[in-house]
Parts: sequence; structure tokens; C-alpha cells
Amino acid sequence: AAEARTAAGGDGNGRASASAEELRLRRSSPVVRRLAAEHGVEISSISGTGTGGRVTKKDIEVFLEE
Amino acid sequence: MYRYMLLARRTDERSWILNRQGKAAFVISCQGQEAAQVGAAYNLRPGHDYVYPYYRDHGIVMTLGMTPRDELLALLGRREDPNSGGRQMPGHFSSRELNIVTASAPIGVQYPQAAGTALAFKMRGEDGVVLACGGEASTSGGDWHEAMNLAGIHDLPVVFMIENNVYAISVPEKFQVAGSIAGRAEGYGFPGVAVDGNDVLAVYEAAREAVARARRGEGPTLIEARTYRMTAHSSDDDDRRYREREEIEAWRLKDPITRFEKYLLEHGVLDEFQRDELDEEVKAEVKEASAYAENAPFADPDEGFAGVYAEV
Amino acid sequence: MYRYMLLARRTDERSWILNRQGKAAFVISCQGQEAAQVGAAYNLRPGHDYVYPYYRDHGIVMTLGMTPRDELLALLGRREDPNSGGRQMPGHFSSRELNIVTASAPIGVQYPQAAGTALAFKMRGEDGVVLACGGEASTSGGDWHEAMNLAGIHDLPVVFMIENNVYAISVPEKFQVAGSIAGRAEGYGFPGVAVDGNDVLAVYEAAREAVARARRGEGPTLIEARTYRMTAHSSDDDDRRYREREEIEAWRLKDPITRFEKYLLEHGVLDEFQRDELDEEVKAEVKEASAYAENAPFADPDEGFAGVYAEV
Amino acid sequence: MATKSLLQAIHDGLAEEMRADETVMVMGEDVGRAGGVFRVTQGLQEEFGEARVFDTPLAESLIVGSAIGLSVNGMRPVAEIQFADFIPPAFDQIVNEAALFYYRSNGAYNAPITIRAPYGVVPGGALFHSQSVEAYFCNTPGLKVVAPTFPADAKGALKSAIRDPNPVLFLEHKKSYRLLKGEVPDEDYAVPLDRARVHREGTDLTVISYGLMLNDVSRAAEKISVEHGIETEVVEPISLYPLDKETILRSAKKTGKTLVVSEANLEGSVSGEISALVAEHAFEWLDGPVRRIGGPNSPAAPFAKPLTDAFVPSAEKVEAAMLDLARY
Amino acid sequence: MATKSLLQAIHDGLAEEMRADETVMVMGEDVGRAGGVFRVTQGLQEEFGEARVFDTPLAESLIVGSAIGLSVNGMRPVAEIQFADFIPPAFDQIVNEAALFYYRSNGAYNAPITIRAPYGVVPGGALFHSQSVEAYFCNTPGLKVVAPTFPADAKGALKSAIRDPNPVLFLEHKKSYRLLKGEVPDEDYAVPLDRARVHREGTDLTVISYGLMLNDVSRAAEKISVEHGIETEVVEPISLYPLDKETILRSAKKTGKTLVVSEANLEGSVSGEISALVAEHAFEWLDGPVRRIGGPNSPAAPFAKPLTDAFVPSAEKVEAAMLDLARY
Ligand SMILES: Cc1ncc(C[n+]2csc(CCOP(=O)(O)OP(=O)(O)O)c2C)c(N)n1
Ligand SMILES: Cc1ncc(C[n+]2csc(CCOP(=O)(O)OP(=O)(O)O)c2C)c(N)n1
Ligand SMILES: [Mg+2]
Ligand SMILES: [Mg+2]
Ligand SMILES: [Mg+2]
Repeated sequence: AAEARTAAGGDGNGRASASAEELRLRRSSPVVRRLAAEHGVEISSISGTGTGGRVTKKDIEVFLEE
Repeated sequence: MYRYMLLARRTDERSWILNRQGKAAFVISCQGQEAAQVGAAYNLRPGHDYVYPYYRDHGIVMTLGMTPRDELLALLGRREDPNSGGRQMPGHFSSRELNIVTASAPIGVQYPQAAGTALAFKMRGEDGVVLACGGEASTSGGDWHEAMNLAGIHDLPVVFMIENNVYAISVPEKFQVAGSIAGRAEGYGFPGVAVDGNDVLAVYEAAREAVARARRGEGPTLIEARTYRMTAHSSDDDDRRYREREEIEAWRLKDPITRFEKYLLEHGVLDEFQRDELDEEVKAEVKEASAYAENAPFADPDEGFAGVYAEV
Repeated sequence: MYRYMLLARRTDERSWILNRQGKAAFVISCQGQEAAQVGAAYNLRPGHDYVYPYYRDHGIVMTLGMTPRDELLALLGRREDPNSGGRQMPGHFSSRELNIVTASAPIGVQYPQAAGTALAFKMRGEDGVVLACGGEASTSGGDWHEAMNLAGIHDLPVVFMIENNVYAISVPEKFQVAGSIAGRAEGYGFPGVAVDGNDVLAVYEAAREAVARARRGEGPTLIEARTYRMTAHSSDDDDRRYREREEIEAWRLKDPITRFEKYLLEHGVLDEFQRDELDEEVKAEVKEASAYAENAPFADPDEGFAGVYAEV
Repeated sequence: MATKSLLQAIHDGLAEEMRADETVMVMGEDVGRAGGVFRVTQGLQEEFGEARVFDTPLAESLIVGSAIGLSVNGMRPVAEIQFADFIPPAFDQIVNEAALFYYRSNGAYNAPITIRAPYGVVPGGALFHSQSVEAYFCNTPGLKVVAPTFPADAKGALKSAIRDPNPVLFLEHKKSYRLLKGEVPDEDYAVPLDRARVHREGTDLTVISYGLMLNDVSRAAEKISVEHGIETEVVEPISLYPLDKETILRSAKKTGKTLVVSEANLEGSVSGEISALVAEHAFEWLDGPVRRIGGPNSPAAPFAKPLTDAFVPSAEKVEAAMLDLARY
Repeated sequence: MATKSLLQAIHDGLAEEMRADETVMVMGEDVGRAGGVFRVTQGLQEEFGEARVFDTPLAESLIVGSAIGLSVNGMRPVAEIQFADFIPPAFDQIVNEAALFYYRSNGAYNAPITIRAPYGVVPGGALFHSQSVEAYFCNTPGLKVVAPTFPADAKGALKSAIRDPNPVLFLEHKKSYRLLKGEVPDEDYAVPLDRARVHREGTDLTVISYGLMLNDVSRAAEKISVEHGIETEVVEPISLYPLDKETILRSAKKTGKTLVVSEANLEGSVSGEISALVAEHAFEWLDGPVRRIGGPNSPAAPFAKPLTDAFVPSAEKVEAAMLDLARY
């Protein structure tokens, strides 16, 4: 019997057609996603100083300090 | 010498039996070449001189001191295999104690190495000699030529012995060798001799002279031992694809062991009783060696991932 | 032939001047070897036979049809360089039209390739011939040996010409070559001849015979043209480190061009007036070629990233 | 269509090209009279003669070098190196000569040679009949390196390789010769060398593989689909150099998770280049680390059966890695 | 301490080892009488004699093969390959022989040889005096490949290489021979071969590099620190194989951004392995793509000056890439 689809991936990440720029904004980077998940914050709630407005590791660290 | 030839032959025969029984994955045989091998190696001082044998040189390594047990442990790839602990295929001889340098599969690589080993003796002014062996096809590659040239330039104490057994797997001599192997030496400024590779005394004599020359600092010699490969190239080869049974049978009449036995019997060195006794003794040794090897443990898989680098 | 020798010499001299002027990064010279080169190449049919020259063979390629302009465009690495569009160093000759196969720097690689090209002629039953050239050090490597062996086995229509100029950069013949180069051929079952490489007629004759043999399907020949390298190895070499000026001067007395000129004058083939006129003409051609090349454009850098793969 | 083994497919590809083009020839050790140590060239000498199917002396530099020379003078050689482990003597002729002929002559010359060689671990092969050699050749502009795994691809890719005006190193996974069978079209077809093959589409992870391990990957993909509902996209490079970056990146971006699987010694293998490609150009799409499975960093592969068997990562290990990455 | 060029440092390292150990010897083309085409071995034959500083015939397979044989019989050879571009004929003796001696003999034999070779683009070098060959050798268990850039490291690493019981390929960036100078300790010291060197500590990005481009990286690091307040951690692998994964990963995790810079043809270069390592094992720490700068995927390097100059990525390009990644 097939198990429920895993969360990671699901029905594809629907991301194949997205652009790098959109993804940078939305998903930032692995370390930022990790920190955001660890602290229960939304990446979109942080202002980003990285390329194209990306939330960088420094940005989220600063955000978490405040 | 007769004993060593018989030892090599009986061990080899046992190897084929183990292969047919499915116990040995791979056999590469010396049958037919025992005279060339034993005759040459008998001139060396094990542990002093060096040997770079090729995979077929069971007769050489056994003359220098490897035993049927060593051979069969290697055949079956057991941990106690002195060549490699079961890492290499059979025929990839190695012994620090006997100065048998770890053999490889790529044909011809041994020659430049042998030249270097000989050069070290010369640098230190010692009288050590290096015997480097290979098949006739090993003379087709550049490594042989480069080594011959260095040996000739610097009068290196190296004896090149080519066991020309007529075939390189399926390729006959006429498609392998231009001119003559023995004849090549002159171009490098040192002697080259062709000998009947199935006549152990002839090879012994040629090698004796070559080794003596080298010890005296007079430089290299090339010996072409003309012989014949009595079995297929290896247990992976079906030689019916490229040669006739008649040709093999014709050479069987010139079997080096039978021939030497006849000589020894005729000259009263050996009588039939001693011959039989010797054969029984050898067979018993081989039998014991086989039982030992068949029951010997393999190395653990984890050992196969280790020992890649020598400790700094 | 005299004209070609002079053309090569004057072009070479101009190359050194351009190097000393800082315009040419690298010169590798044929001076002293023009007789060997022109004498051999004069026997070939450009565009029919093939040549595998080495970097010093300016005399060969000019005999086949390369011009001083071609040479100097290559020297200066301009886009119009026929060898490579400025991608290769000078001396890395190439011409599809003249059947000069793109030359390389690794010593000796040309020999197996030349043997293959000769084999193709044989396969098609044609009378084409391949001339493969190199220095004496190119005989130390395995590629030469492997090619000689194949050529001997299959009677390939290839002429191996070794221009033994005594040095391989700083290494003298005695540390490079065991025995004799010409003497090696016999071991492969075909003729080897040593000729005075500074005697263009002697080389011409030896090559004529060798080429004729090959065309008749009688197989390869090895020619050892004994000559001397009159300049340093290249513009990057300081030969004062390893040889005496006296030795060079002694060989200068045997300069191949002077020698042939003397012969032609003595035999009334040329008189001094014609000789001077010829030299002026050659110098003028070289001068024009130099001016052209010095003003020729380079390829664009982007071109250097393209042309890696032939279009499928 | 017919079911053929990898070996038969390669044999047929060779034979068909030789029938279609009389300049195509085969050369190597034991390829003629004996039909090759693996029988790949069986019957060819009988059909095409001793000149076109030619037993060379034992000299790999000569085999490749003379192939180049033959190609200069009108022939189209398919040179066989008996075992990839014996390709090193030919290294100079391959990387400095064949690969550079076209570029260095500014397009005047080219070397349309194909070099075939069997690679990969087999029982009893030991250290010199088991190696994966591709990484040696995948940093050489001017050379093409292909390693199609399955019969249909191998036949078509071999034809492309032979027809290609560039030198092509054509690697054949020897353990797959008889083990892998597949449907092969009867008609003449060629598989382009510059396209990676997507064997199976999926959305949850991308696994890039070649050689017999690709077969393990394909089986595992089916298994985890059935058992866990995980859909794997299985991609085969076909060309190891140059890589089909477009197909690889498209898949990496689609799934966000990439695993590269091969039996070559891991460190310095071609899988490193594949991973690097993904890590740089599909970064923003990554949902998980770019992972690799490879052979241990020890010589391939020790002779004794228990040691050989431990060398190539097992099918179980592959499946576990796929699950692990899918669940990351 | 004294300021020495890379060339002097290597020369001194050789001479000192030869004085300390009479089994150490030097061999190669033109190394004896002429002191080497780059003068690295100048004066050695005068000091140590013609046997220990030995002009070989022109035959690279022989040079390495006989070095192995000498090492079997008590010598410790340092073999020179005149230009790395000419190492291919020795490929078999290096990867199948020297590298496997110890493993295949189950530790009975080893091949304590050092092979030195100059690599890298130089003006006028063209296609056969400019190559980067490291990737050929970085997939070979049993071999060590080192490429120290600066004089002090080179001298100490050469000593380690010579003393090492394993075969070591010691690559010297030829354009750096006279260009790079540095402080070199007077006393005897050895630089371990298994430690990457952190030349500069930083927090904003990691740049991993070797060869003359490392010098560009170091200068750019200073420049962007001064001009933009960006702090670069500059890491040199020293050992290209096996890589010092610990140091590389520690830095990659520290900064979250990794750029790998070398002049080798990008596709299939050692930088791919470095990137792959980071992309797999430092993934959760990544704050940006793992990027690479490398030479173009075309032969290194065309002869004509404008073409040669365009080949190696410029210092400006390196700086721009560092800034871009830092700002990602
Ligand atoms: C460089 C290389 N190429 C190919 C092989 C495969 N091979 C193993 S043995 C052999 C034939 C060798 O013939 P020969 O030297 O005459 O020795 P023989 O086995 O006849 O004694 C070949 C082609 C190899 N081991 N090494
Ligand atoms: C395989 C290889 N090793 C080293 C070199 C460097 N090198 C270039 S020319 C040369 C000497 C060649 O001497 P020789 O063959 O006698 O030719 P000559 O230059 O004397 O005419 C050397 C060592 C090279 N080009 N190729
Ligand atoms: Mg044989
Ligand atoms: Mg010379
Ligand atoms: Mg060492």
C-alpha cells in the first residue's frame, strides 16, 4: 500500500518553472530556511539586503537579535 | 631444478582442477614454460638479486622459494596470500623477503622498474642483478624499449628474459613481433641470445652467462627463450578459436619436464624410482597446500578499504 | 634543393632577429639540419605523400611548399598562420593541402600516427608514402619503437628519418641512445642507414631509395641523418651551460649550405653571380614575408575559445 | 524490435556501421581472429577481412596513435582497448593528440576515431580488470566521453560515435555485457551523444547514474514508488564529457533533490562535476543537499570474492540513500 | 627567514633533502648538466655528482618507472617531468604502478617517489607548455597530488613529499616560479601534505584556490576588505588529492558562501570535487550557491598573446565574482 506522500517534495515542488530571482526572495537559502524554521519565523517577514532583496544569513541573525 | 619444474607443473595442474571445480575464479598457467623459468631463476640469489616476474612465472617464483601453499593461497585469494592478501589476481607475485617485486597486470610496466632497480645496484657498486621477464607481446610496448635503451646506455645489471610462447592470447608471433626479439639487443649495444626455452640446461647456461656478465658490471643481456604455451591463455580463454590441437600436440612431444626427466634418467642423475618418489612427494605437498588454502579464511571486506597509503 | 635550403636558413635567421627584437616569443631553429630536411623531403609528392615533421623541420615544410610568409605568420602567431591560426607555437606545422599532418610538442607521438597513415595507403593498395621525422631523442620513447614494430610487421610504406643533431636540449647522444639508431632497424627486420646529414645529396639518395622501396610495397626504412644543431635548442635555451663554442665552430666548417654551394659552384651548376642573385631573391622574399607577418592581425580572443569540436 | 544484450547491441552497431561505410574498421588486441576477449567483435573478421578487422600488437599507444593516423588518411577506425584498466599507455595519444587535432590545426585536421573500452567491477577482475577510468578523460576539451548503459542506447550511441568527426571514448560496463538486456529497434538509428536520457520521470528526487548501478537505481525507483509513493526521476548522462547540463539542471530544478550514483572511486569522480553543476546553477531550487554515492576511495577492486562484493555500493544502499534524500 | 622566489625555495628544499639523506636523488631531462630548463636543479649535479643528479633519456614512462624501481632498491628519487603537459606518457606508471604498489602488495612494497612537474599558463607556452593536469590524477587512491603555491609552503611540502613513503605528484605553477616571492624560514621544516592552508581568515565568504590565481584571490581579498568591508577567508587546498575535507568544510560552514577559483578547464576540474564536497556536507550552512571560476573549456592556452591573455580568468573577474557572491 502506498504511504502518504512525504512533505518534502509532495506533488513536485511546483518550482521547476519559477525563476532564480523569485526563489531567492521566497526561499532564500538553506541556512536561512533552517534558522527561520528553528525560530518559527517567516522569511517574508524579514527585510533582505541580499541580491534582489534576498534575506541573507546576516539579515535573519540581525532580525533574531531584535 | 627438476624438482622446481615439477613443483610448478603439479601446482599448476592442481590450479586447473580447482578452477574446474568452481573454487578458483582464474588460472593463468606456466605449463610448457617451466624450463625457461626454472633455468633462468636458478642463477639468482633470492633476497639479494631482484626479480620482476610476469603472471606466468610460477616456475621462477617457486625456484626462488615460493611454495605450493603460497601459490594456492594466492589462487584462492585468501588473506594469507603472500602476494597481496587476496587483493590481486593469481600470478601477481610479490615477496619482499625473496626480492620478488609486486607484479602488475599492465604488460611491460616491469621493465623500466627493473632498470631502475638495477641502476640502484650500480650506484652503490654492488653486484646485485635484476631479472625481468615477460612474454613476447611485452616487447611490443614502449616500456620494454625504454628500459632496454637505459640499460644499454648505462650498462645496467639487468637480464631481460622474454618467454616467447608463440601466442599473446590469440595473436600469433607473426602479428606481434617484427624481425626477431633476440636480434633487437644488438641495436642497443648489448648481447641478445635466442635459446631453446624448453631446454632447461640451455636456458640455465644462457642465464648463467648473462647474470655473470651483469655481476661483473659488463651490462645487460637479452635472452629470448623460445617456448610454447601449452594451455589456453588463461581459464577465461577458449583457444580453439585460434589454434589447432595438432600444433599443441606437436609441442607436447617437446615438453620441457619430460625432456629433462629423460636427460636425467639417461645420465643416471635420477632413476625411475627416485623420479616416482619425487613426483609423489611433490603431489603430496601440493595436495596439502590445496587443502590448507581451501580452508584458509578470506580477509574481511573492511580490510579491502584500508592499506591504501603507507603511514607517514 | 639549394634554394629550399637557403630559404629555410634565411627565414630562420630572420626569425632570430625578430626574437631579439622582442617581436617573436619563441624560435626553434633548423640551422645545420637543412641538408637532411631538404634532401629527404625533395623525394616526396606534396599533397599525395604524407609528412609528419617535427618542430625543427622548417626545411622539410618549405621544400613541400610552405613559404617564408607562412613560417613568419606562424612565428608571430597571427590569425593567418596556416598551421594553427596562432594557436600553436612556431614549428607546429600543419597543412591539409600539403599533407603535412598537424604537429605536436610531445616528442614521438608522430610515429604511431605515421604508421597508421601508411597502413591506410597499404589497405587501399596505393603507392603513397609517409615520411616521419624526429630528433635522436625521439627514438628514446616508446612511441617510436611501437611504430617501428608495426611498420616492420606489416611492411608499411613509411620512412623514419631521425635527424641526430647530437643534443636533446642539453643531453648529449651518449646519454640518450644505446647502441646506434641506424642499427636498430635490423632488429625490426628492415633496413637502417646512417648518412652524413650535412650532405644533401647523400640524404637525397638515401631517401630516394627508401621512398622507392616503400612505393614498391617493400616496406619501411630507417634513415639516421647525422648532423648537428648549430643554434641553441631554442630561444629559451642557453647552450653555454652544456657545450663548448669550439665544438660548434668545428661543425660550422661542415655547414650543409656552404658545402652544397661549394659543390654546385665546383660542378658549374651555379656560378657566384647566380648564387648571389639567388640569395638576394630569397632575402627579399623573407623580408617581404616578415613585413607582411609583422603587420598581420591576430585572431580575436573569442576565437580562441571556439573550434574545440568539429561540427557533427 | 528485438531483445538484445548490451554485448549483442554493440556488436550489431559495429557490424552495421561497417556494412554501411567501408572506411569503418576495427582494430585492437585479439579483436580479429578471436573475435575479442568478450566476443564483441565475433564474426567481423570473417565478414570484413583481416585488413578491416585487424589484430594489433600489444601496444595501446600504438593502437590509438595509428588509429589517428589511419583517420588522417581516409579511414574511420574503431579502436578497442581490451580493458579500460589498460588505457593509460594510450593517455598521451588520447588527450594530447586525438583531442587536440582539430583545435590545434584550426580545423584543418580532425581525428574521427572511436575508442571502445570495457570498464567496471566484475567478479575475479581484481585491480586491473575492474577500474572506472572516466574521470581521467573528463577534463579534456576536444574529447567526447560516453558511457551508455542499456542496449538500445549503446547501439545508437556507438553509431553516433563512429559517425562523429571528433574522437569519442566509448565506455562499456563489462558486467552489463550479458546481464543487461533490452529492446533494440531493428532499423538504423543513432542516439545523439549530447543528450542525457531521462529514463523515468518523477517529481520527488532526481537520481543521476550510469553503469550497472543505473540498473539498481531504476529498480529502486520502481520499488519506492510502489512501496512509498515516492516518484524518482532517473537521469542518465550518456555523455560524461561534455555533460548535457541542460537536461541535468532541468531535472535538478524540477525535483529540488539530486543524488548522483556511480561505482567509481568517489573522490574526484565525474559525479563531482555533476554535483558542482547542480550546486551552482540549481541552487535556488534545492530542497536538500546534493548527495553522491560512489565506490570507496580504495583501488577497484580487490580480488577475493567477499572483498569484491563489498566494493560496489549495494542495491540496498542505493535504495536507502534515495529514500533518505526523498524524505529530507 | 629570507625572501625567496618559488623557484629558489624548491631548489633549496631539494638541496637540503639531498644533503640530509644520501638516498635522495634527482632525475629527469636536462636536470643534471644544465640544471633544469627552469634552473630548479641548478648546482645540484656539481654538488652531488652525476649519479645522484641524473640526466635521463627523453622517455617519461621510463623516468617514472625507473624511479619506482630505484625506490624498490633503497633510493628515494625525485623525478622531474619537464612540463606537466608531458606527463601523459608516464600515466600508466603513475596511476597503475606507483599509486598501487603499497595496496596491491598488501603493504610489502611502497613507492616513495616524488614527481615534480611545472604546470600552468605562461606567455608563449601555447598548448603544450601551459596545461593544468591535476584532474587527471585526483581520482587515484594511493597517489597524493599537491600543488603548494607560495615559496614557504612549497619548500616545506616538497620535503614532506620526499620523506613521504607514498608517491607524491608535486605540481609547481611555472608562471609563479619567479613571480611569487615570500618569506621562507631558514631552519629545516616540513609542511604536512594533508592540511589545507587558511591564508586569511574571514566571515563573509570562503574562496578556495591554488596556483597563481590564488595570488589574485589574496589581493582581491585585501582590496574588498578595504573598499567594501567584506572579509574573505582564503583557503588553499595544498593537497588536491586527497583533499583536506575537514578544513574546507569548516570554512564553508563558517562563511556560508564558497567560491572555488583555478585556471584549469572548468568542466571536470578538481574544483568540481571541492564544490561537491561543500554542496553535500555543508548544505545546511549555505547562504548562497557554491560557485566556481575556472579556465574556459578549450585547450590551454592558445599561443598568440591576445589569446593567451584572455585564457586565464582575470584578477578583475575574480574580484567581481567574490563581490557578487559576498553580496548574494
Ligand atoms: C597493457 C596491457 N594491454 C592488454 C593486456 C591484456 N593482456 C593480458 S595478457 C595479454 C597477452 C600477453 O601476451 P605475452 O606477452 O606473449 O605473454 P603470454 O601470456 O603469452 O605469456 C594481453 C593482451 C594487458 N594485461 N596489459
Ligand atoms: C614527451 C616530451 N618530453 C619532453 C619534451 C621537452 N622537449 C622538447 S624538445 C626536447 C629535446 C628533443 O631532442 P631531439 O629529439 O634530439 O630533437 P632536437 O630538438 O635535438 O632536434 C625536449 C626534452 C617534449 N617536447 N616532449
Ligand atoms: Mg606469449
Ligand atoms: Mg637532437
Ligand atoms: Mg615520497
